[in-house]
Amino acid sequence: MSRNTLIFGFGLAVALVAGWVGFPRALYVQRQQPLEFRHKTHAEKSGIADCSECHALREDGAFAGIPAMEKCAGCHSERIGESKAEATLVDNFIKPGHETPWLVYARQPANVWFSHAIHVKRAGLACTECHSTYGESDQVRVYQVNRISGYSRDIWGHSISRLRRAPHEGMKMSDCEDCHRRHNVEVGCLGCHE
Amino acid sequence: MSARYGMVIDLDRCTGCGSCMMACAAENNVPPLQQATVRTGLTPMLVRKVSNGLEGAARREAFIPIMCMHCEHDTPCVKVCPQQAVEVDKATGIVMQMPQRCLGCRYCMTACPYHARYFNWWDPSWPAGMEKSLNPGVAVRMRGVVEKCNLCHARLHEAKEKAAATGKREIDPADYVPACVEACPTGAIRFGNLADRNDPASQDARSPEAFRLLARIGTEPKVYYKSKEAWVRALAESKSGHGPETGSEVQHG
Amino acid sequence: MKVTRRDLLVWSAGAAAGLVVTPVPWKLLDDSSIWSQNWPWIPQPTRGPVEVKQSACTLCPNGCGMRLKMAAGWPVGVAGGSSHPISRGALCPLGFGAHQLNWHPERLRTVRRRATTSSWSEAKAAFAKACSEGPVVIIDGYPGRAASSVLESFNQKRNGSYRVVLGRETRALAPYEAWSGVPASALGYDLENAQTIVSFGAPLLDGWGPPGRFTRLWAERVAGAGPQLRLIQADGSLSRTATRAWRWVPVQAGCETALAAGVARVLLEERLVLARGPMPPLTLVDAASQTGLTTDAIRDLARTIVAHPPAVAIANDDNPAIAALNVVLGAAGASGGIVRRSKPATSYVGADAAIPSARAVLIDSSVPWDFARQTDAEVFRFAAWDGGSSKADWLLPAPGFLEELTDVPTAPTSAIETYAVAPSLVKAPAEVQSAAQFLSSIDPTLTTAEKIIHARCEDLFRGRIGTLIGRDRTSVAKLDSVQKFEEQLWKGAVWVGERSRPDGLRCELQVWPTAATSARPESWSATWPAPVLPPLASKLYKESSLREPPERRNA
Amino acid sequence: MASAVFSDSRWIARGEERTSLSRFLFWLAPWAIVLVVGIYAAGLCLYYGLNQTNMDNRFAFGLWIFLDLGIIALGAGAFFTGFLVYILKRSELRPILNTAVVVGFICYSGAVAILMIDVGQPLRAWFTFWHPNTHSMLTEVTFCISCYLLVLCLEYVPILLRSRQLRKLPSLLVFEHQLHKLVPVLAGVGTLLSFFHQGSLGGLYGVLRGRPFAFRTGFFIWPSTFFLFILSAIASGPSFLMLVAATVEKVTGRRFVPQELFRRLGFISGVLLALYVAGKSIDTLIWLNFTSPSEGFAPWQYYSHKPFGTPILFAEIVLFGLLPAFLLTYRRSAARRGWLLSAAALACAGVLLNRFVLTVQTLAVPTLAFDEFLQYTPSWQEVASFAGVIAYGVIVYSLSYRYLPLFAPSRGENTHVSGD
Repeated sequence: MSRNTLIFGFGLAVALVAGWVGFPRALYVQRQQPLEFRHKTHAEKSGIADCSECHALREDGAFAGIPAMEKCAGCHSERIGESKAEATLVDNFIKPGHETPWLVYARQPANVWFSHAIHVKRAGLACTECHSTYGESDQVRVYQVNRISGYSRDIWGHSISRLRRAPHEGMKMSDCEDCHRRHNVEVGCLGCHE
Repeated sequence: MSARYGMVIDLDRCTGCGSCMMACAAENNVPPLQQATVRTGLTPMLVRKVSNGLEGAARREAFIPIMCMHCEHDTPCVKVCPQQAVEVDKATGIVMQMPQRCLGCRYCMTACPYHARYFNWWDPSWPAGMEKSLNPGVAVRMRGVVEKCNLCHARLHEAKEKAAATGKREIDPADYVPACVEACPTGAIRFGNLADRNDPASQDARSPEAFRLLARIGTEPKVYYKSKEAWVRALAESKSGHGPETGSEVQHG
Repeated sequence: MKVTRRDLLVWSAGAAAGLVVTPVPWKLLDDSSIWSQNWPWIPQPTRGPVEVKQSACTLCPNGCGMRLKMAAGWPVGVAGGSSHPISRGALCPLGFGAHQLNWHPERLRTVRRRATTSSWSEAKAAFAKACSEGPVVIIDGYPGRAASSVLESFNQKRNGSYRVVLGRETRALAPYEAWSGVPASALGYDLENAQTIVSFGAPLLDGWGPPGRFTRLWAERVAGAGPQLRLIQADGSLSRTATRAWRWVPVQAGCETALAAGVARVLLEERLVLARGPMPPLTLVDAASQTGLTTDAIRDLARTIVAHPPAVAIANDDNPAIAALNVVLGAAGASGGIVRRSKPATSYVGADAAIPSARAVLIDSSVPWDFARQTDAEVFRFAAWDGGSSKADWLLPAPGFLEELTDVPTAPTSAIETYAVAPSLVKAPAEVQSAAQFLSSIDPTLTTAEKIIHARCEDLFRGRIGTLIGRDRTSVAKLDSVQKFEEQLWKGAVWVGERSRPDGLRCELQVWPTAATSARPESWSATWPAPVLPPLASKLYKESSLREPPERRNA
Repeated sequence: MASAVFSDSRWIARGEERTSLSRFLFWLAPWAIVLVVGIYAAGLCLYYGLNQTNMDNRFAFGLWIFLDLGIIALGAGAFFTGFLVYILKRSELRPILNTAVVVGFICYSGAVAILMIDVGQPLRAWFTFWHPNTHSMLTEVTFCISCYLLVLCLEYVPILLRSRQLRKLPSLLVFEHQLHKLVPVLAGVGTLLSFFHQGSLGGLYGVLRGRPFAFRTGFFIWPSTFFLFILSAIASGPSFLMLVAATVEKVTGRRFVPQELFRRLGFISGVLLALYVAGKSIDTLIWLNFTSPSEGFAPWQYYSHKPFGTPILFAEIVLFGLLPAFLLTYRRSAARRGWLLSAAALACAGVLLNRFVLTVQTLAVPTLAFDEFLQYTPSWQEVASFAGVIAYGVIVYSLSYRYLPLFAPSRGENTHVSGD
C-alpha cells in the first residue's frame, strides 16, 4: 500500500509542477516590441505631462490609441539621440513613412466595444485605473500572446490563477463587470459588445 | 431615464424596393454567401410579399418588412436561452442577441413566432479583399450561432460615444437611426422612443390604423405596422383570421 | 525496481488527481471557448479612423447624392445624401451595396484581347492603328460628363461618330424633341407640380429616374402633406407601382397605345381639355376591345385624369401615342407637365441607330453591358466588371465605384439643372484606366476630364446663377472665388440652377402619331448599368422572395 | 476486452454460456460499420458546421432533437425500475434491473453525444453551467441530464466490476461492495433528477408561447406537457425494457426473464399508459378549446396540413394509447407473450410519435398569417449519426450482455455476499 501511496504522490507532484510551472510557459509566446520606447524619458525630457497629449480622443469621441507616425516625426524627424532604438525609429519607420507595428498590450478582441470617451470623460477614470503605471515605465515590457485565444496576456492578467492579482491587473469581462458593479453601472451585453 | 425603442412601419408606403434589407445587411456585416437559400439565409431584415389571395383586378398586394419585434413581455427567446445569450436591455428595451455567448442550440429560433432569428449555417466569408469594406462597428458572427436584428446597435454606440465626448448625458436622437429607417426611400419606417408619448413614433403606434403581428400571443412586440387597408390589418391575426390561401409568395425548397 | 502495469495505473490516477487542482483544465476550457469566439479564419473589420464623406453615386446617370462612411481609407458604408435636391437622401436598393462592388469576383483587372491576357500598350497600339485606318465610333452611356466631352472631342478631330445609349426615361422624351426641336436631354418632368399622374406601365416607384425623387414625392403626398397626388397606373400586371398606385387600371400588356388613343378621343370629344390636339384615328370601341376595358371604363379614366389638373401622362418608352396624349392634355410645356430645363443642351444621336461601317468601335464603361450591335468593326469595350459572354475584341479594365474623378450632370427626368462632382475617394487598382484617360494618352492634345470639370465650374461660377446645396445653401452670387465654389463641390455640395420656364417647350402636332411597340417595364435591377450586382444584392434576391434575381447578373 | 483476440472465454462470467467469439463478432460487424459511418457523419457536422444537415431557420430542430427526446423517454425504464426496486422494494423486478441500467446508460450517453453535435458551438456548451439562465427549461434539462448521466455511470460501474477479470482485483471488489451500498441512494437521486428532466423536456415545448401548437398552460411554472412527459416516459420505459429483454431472448434463443415478470412490467406499463392517455386527452381538450383560441389560433389550422391531419391525434391517443393500455392490463391478452410484446411495441411507438409530433409538427405549422407550411427531410449526415447512436447502443449492450452477468442478479448478489 505504501508503495502505491508513493507512486500516487509522485504522479500528483509531477502534475502539480507541470500544471503550475510548465503550463503557463507553454501557453504564452513572448514577442519583442518593434522599438525600444521609454514613457519615462518622454515625460521627463520633452515635458509631456498628460497621457492625452499623445493618446488623444478624436472629436467624434473615438480613441486615437497609439499616436500615428507623424506625431513621433514631430520631434524625431532627424535622430535626436544616439541609442540604437533612435536609429531604428528614424531609419526604418519615420524616413520611409511606415507606421510602427506596435504590439498592443490592452488590445481587446473585435467583438468588444470599449469607449475611452465614456470612461475617461464621463466617468472620469484615470488612465492608471486600467493601464496601471505603465505610463511611467522606462522600458517596453515583453508582449506575451496566448497561443490558443490569441489574446495579449494582459487580458487574463499575469497571475495564472488570477487569485492574487495586482489591483489593475487583468482585463477580462469579469474585471469590467467587477468595476461596473463597484460603481453600480448597469450595461447590457451589447453595452460593451459589438 | 430608460427608453423603449420601437418602430411603426407604414405598409401603405412600403413599395417593397428592398433598400432596408440591403442597408441592414451592409451595416451589420452580413456575409454574401452563395450557398445560402431562402430557408438558410441571413436576412435580419426581410421584406415579404403578401396578397389578399384574390386574382385579377380584385387582387391586392402589400409588402411587410419582418425583423426582430423586440418583444416586451416575457420575451420568448430571452426566456428560453439556457445561457443568457439573449436579454432585454433595461435602458433601451432592445432585445439583445450575443453571438459570442450563444452556443447555437437554436431553442430561441423555435421560440420566436416571427421567424426573425437566423442561424449561421456557414462560416462567414467575403470575396477576396472585400473584408476591407466591413463596417468596423460590428463584429462578424462566427459559424454556429444565432443572430438577429439588434436595432443597429453599432449606431447606438457611436451616438453614446459622441454624447460622452461632447459632455452630454443623453444621446441626440438624430444620432441614433437604424440603417433600415435611414434607407427607406418613402420614409415608411418611423423609429422612436415608444415610452415618450410625444414621440411621433409612439403617437403613430397609438393610431387606430396601427397593429402588431400576433399581438394576441401577448409578447408585446415593439415593432408596429399600420395600414388603411382592412385586409392588411387582418394579417395581424394568425391564419384563422382568413383563408389559408392568403400567403406570401415564397417558393420554398 | 520493476514497474508493473498497476503502478502506471496508480501513477496516472495521482497525476489526474493533481491536474484537477492546476490551472490546466480550467484555463484550457476558457481559452478554447475564447478561440471559438475569434476563429482566425473569420475576417475582421479593419481598425482605423472613421470619417464621413459626401459624394454622388456615379454608377448610373441618376447621380444620386451619397454619404460614405470611410474607415482606414476604404468605404465601409453607404447612405443617401440627404441634402441632395433631387435624390433627397434616397438610393436605389443596389446602391447600398455599391461600396463592395470594387472587390466583386468579376472585377476586371487585366486587359484582355478576346480570351487571352494582353496589355495596355498593345491595346493602345491596336486602337491607334484602327484610328489611322478608318472611322471610329465611340459609344457613351452617360452623356454630359466631362469624360463624355473628351470622348466627343476625340472623335470630332477624326470625323468619327459619337453615339449615346439613352436611358428609358430620356427615350420617352424623344417624341417631344421631334415635335418641338428641343433636345430630349433638355426636357424633364415637372412632377412636383402635377396633381394627377397617369403612368402607362412606367415603374414610377420601382426604378424610374432618380429613386428618391418620385418615391419621396409620392410618399409625402400619400401622407397627405401638400395636395393629394393621384397616381393612376395602367399596367398589364399588378406591378409594384400598381400595388401602391391610387388606382390600378389593369390593361392587356402592350396596348398602352390604344388606351392613350382612347383616352385622348374621349378628352377631345367631350371637350374636357382646352388644348387642341389631333383626333386619334382609333375609335373608342376599338380602343376598348384592344385594351380589354369597357368603353365606360375608358371614359371614366379620361374624366378622372382631368378631374385634378394639372395632369401628365408618363410613358415607359418612346411611345409617341402617350406623348401625343400629353399634347392633348396640354401637359407638354406646362407647369406640372413636361418642361424644358434652363440650360441649353445638345441633342444626341442614339446608339440604337445602326452603326455606320466603322474600323473600330469604342464602348465606354458607362454603356450597359448587354448593349450589343452587329458590327464587323474592332470593338474596344471598357468595363469595370465582366458580365460574361462578351463579343468585344478588347476588354479593357475601367475604374470601378468612386475610383476616378467624375462630374455628375443633371439627372434624366429632372425639371431643374444640377451639377455635382464625385472625386475619386477609393484607391483604384494599378491596372485600370477609363476610356477618357485611354484616349488622352493616345491624343495628348485632348483636354483632360479634370481640366474640363474645372472649366465647367468656372462657367457656373461666372454665370452667378443658381445655388450650392451642401450642409447649407449658398447662392453662387454670394461666393467670392471659384476656388470656394469648387471646394464646396468637392465636399459633396450640389449646384442647382433656376426653375425651368414651362413655356420653353412648344409642340407642333397635326396628325396622331403611329405608335411603336411598347417595351416591358424595367425595375432597379434591370436598369442597373453595371454588369454585376453587389454581392449582397444577389444574396438577398436569393434569400428573399422580393423579386426574381435578374439573369446573368448574379455575383 | 480488446485483449480477447482468439478466445475470450476467460472474460465470460462463470457459469454463463455464450456463443463462440466468431459468431459474436459476426453479429457485431454490421453494427460496427453503421457506427463508423455515423462517427464519420458526425465528424463532418463538427468540422464543416451544421450546413451538413437539412435543418434550416424554420426547422431549427430536426431529427436529432426527436431522437434525443425519444430515447430519453424510452430510457426512463432505468430510473423507474430502480425506483420500484429500491424505493418501493418491488424486488421481483431485480432480474430486469441490470438491463434497465445498461439501457438507461446507453440512451442517455447517446442523447448527450448527439446534443454535442447538434449545438453549433460545442466548445461553449459549458457556458450553460457558468452563466445559467434559471428561467430556461433547457438549463434544467442540461443540468439534470448531465447529472443523471453521472449517476447512471455510477450505477453501471458495479455491473462492470462483476466482469470475471476485474473481480480478480480484491481492491475493486471492496470498491464494488461500497458502491453497492450506494446504489439505493443513487436510485433515489436518479429518480429525482429524471423526474425533473423528463418533465423539463416536456416543458421545453410547453413554454413556447410563440408556438401555439406546443404552448400549454399548467401549474405554477410547469406547463401540462411537463407532467405528461413524465407520465408517458415512465409508462413506456417498462415496455421498452420488455422489448429489449425479449429481443435478447430471441437473439440468444434463451430465456432469462420469467413470463410472470413480463406480465408485471406490462401491467405497470399499461396502468401508467392509461393514466397518461386520460391526462393527454383532457390536456388536448383544454388546449384546443381554451389555450390556443385565446392566442388567436383556430384548432382546425393545426390539422389542415397533410400529413399532420387529425389521424395523427387519433393514433396518438387511441391506437398507441388506449389499445396497448388495454392489451397490457387485460389479463387474457397479457397472458399471451405475443400480445404482450406487440402491446409494448405499440406503447413505445406511441411515445415516439408524441415526441415526433411535438418536435416536428410544432415547427412545421405556420404561425404568421402569411407563413406557409414547411417540410423537412433530414440529410444523410443526420440519419447516419442517428443510426450511429443506435448501433452504439446495440454494441454496448451486446458487449455488456456477453461479458457481464446481466440477467443473474440473484447469483450476483450471492457471490457478492460471499465476496466479503
